Amino acid sequence: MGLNFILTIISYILIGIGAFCQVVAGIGMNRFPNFFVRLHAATICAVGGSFVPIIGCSILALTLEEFGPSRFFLAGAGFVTAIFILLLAPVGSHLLAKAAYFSKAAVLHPKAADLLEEDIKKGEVRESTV
Amino acid sequence: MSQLYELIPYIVMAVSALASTVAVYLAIVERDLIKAVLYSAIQSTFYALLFYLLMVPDIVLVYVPVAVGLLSAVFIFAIKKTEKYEEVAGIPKTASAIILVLVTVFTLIAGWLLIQSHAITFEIFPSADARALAKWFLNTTLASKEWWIRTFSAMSPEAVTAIVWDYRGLDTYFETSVMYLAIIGALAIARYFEIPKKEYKEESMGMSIVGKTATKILVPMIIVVAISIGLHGHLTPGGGFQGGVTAAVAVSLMIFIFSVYFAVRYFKIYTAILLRIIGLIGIALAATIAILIALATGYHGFIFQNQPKPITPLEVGLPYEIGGNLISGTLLIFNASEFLAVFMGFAILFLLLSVPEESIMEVIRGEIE
Amino acid sequence: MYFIPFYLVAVIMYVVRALKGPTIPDRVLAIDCLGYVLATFLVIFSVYLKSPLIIACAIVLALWIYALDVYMSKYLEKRELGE
Amino acid sequence: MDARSYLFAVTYTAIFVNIVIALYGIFVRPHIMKKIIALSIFGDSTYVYAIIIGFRKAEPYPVIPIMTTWEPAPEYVKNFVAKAVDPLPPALVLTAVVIGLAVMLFLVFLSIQAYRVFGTLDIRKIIRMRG
Repeated sequence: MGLNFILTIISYILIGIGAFCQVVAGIGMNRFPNFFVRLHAATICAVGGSFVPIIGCSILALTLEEFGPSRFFLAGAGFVTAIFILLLAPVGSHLLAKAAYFSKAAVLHPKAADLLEEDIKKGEVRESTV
Repeated sequence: MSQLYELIPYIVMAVSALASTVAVYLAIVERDLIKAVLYSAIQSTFYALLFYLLMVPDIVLVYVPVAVGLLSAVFIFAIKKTEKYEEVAGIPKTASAIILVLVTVFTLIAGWLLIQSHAITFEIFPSADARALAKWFLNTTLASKEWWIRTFSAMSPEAVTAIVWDYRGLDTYFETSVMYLAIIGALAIARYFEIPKKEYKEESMGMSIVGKTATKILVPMIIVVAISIGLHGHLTPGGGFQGGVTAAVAVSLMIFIFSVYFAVRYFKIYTAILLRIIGLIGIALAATIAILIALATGYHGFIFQNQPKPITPLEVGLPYEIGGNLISGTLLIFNASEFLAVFMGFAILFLLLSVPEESIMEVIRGEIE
Repeated sequence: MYFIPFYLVAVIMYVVRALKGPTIPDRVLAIDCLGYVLATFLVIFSVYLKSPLIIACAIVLALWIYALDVYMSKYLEKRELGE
Repeated sequence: MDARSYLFAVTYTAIFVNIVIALYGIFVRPHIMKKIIALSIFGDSTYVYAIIIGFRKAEPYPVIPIMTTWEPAPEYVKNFVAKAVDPLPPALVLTAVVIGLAVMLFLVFLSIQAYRVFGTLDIRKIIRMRG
């Protein structure tokens, strides 16, 4: 009991949230109609499904005294991985979305409105500043 | 149920192998070469998981940067510079069927021989007993600190790095020279390429501002991670090769996100070649330093000697620790040198790959006339 | 670690999208997600298999999936790759 | 044979099929870049086999060949030797991967140069030009 018990419970909850987010993102990845909607699923996968459970695993590792001093290595590397994912996943999605939009590689099939296109036509926004 | 959960690593292994098979099949039959590269990236990711579950973190650390980070960049460069599609009409059907059968038979024989090499039992699953050589390596990699027991030890908790740079150091030396020959070959082909002298412009070159800002934060972090992987090679998974390829991806990211004109501010080609040579000299010196000391003092010494040997009356050899920190003798020097050499070698090749095609074609036209 | 099967299901779904995806950005996005879920796998397995040192692999995987994103989007922008 | 062996056999067969497909790609597909991609896949599959040779059975699961302590007690070393996988195949594959990348880069430089000279990378067209 005590601190270790609480940390274990918290870490299991975080890993559970991660599993839920991964499954939801997987379903979304397969069911969403086009690329720009699938970006949404990718965000859930990266932040909810990867960042959260890795933090959870790091916390869990801190409680496992059988690992000895190397549990701090595990926890530290886990936090670094989580921060990298939190930093890089949105940037990667942004670069990909921009390239896909302007190269017209992804078809925008069920389309309600394309405000960016209208803005570019009006001359309010240039491609290089997006 | 709990028995099923013990099987999970093996289930994941099987699933990732099957998924990689599908990806490989699609990569080979695909006409669009970019899609083939993407399929091969899927295959690489699954192989990384497979290596991980086979409990070899050193290979994962070197394989992921190579297969996902560098090789896909090389292929994309090459496809951009050459053709995008493969012409598949007119592949002879009977000949390819015969080749398929021959290949299958050949691989069956090889696979059967491989199962035999599980040596002790003739089962598909490897036995619980390790080879005698493996046991010997594992027993001696970090032995007691008295020097007469240290004789056969590398004094490194990391058995893989110990084998790479101590037990089988001469192998690695010649393998490294094969790598340098390949790099020198590529340099010889690219001998007349020059990066055009253009100024880097913030607004017209490179990708969007978000990517640039993130990469500005990221590149120093990558270099730090790479140095940490490289110099801690004798303690944790990693080593010179792993750190070098990890750092090389930073160069390719800089080329893609900013531009080659930005990258040459920090990595000039001739400086990189100089640093690569310094790394190679470092390896050669660390390999021969024991024998040089021995020659100077009149005792015995060996090439690639790490810890003192019983035949040498003095403790000729580098210390295994400095101030209580384990440095494992020569392993630290080898890792640092190899890090520098691999990093700079691949940095040069990436800078040369990113030379614009127009400037090269001008040179070629000039030579023809 | 009773959550691992859920992650495995997600892996299979991402693979389906990566192999099926009609356009190139779809595939890259699916590989992206695949990389992140595999990085999570590596962290979870390093606790599950009781090998703490093996976690160093997860950092590398998370980093280079981003590199693949960058390469493909630069290729899609249809400019000289070095500029 | 227990369930573990069956699952391992699946892995083994899948990698085997990969090798067959990759060799087929190297021999039959006409485009040089496709041949290089197939070559890299073939190399990776052989690395997996080399690593599988070093794998072993241990309860509950083998450990990595890296000690987590700097001053191992004799019982720790005994346990470590009984559980760790063979460190020799990783040491050999490690250098092979990096050399493979260097050789791959060399081949790519060669094929780009061939494209500059011949204007195509289809091996059948190049052969016709030479003959």
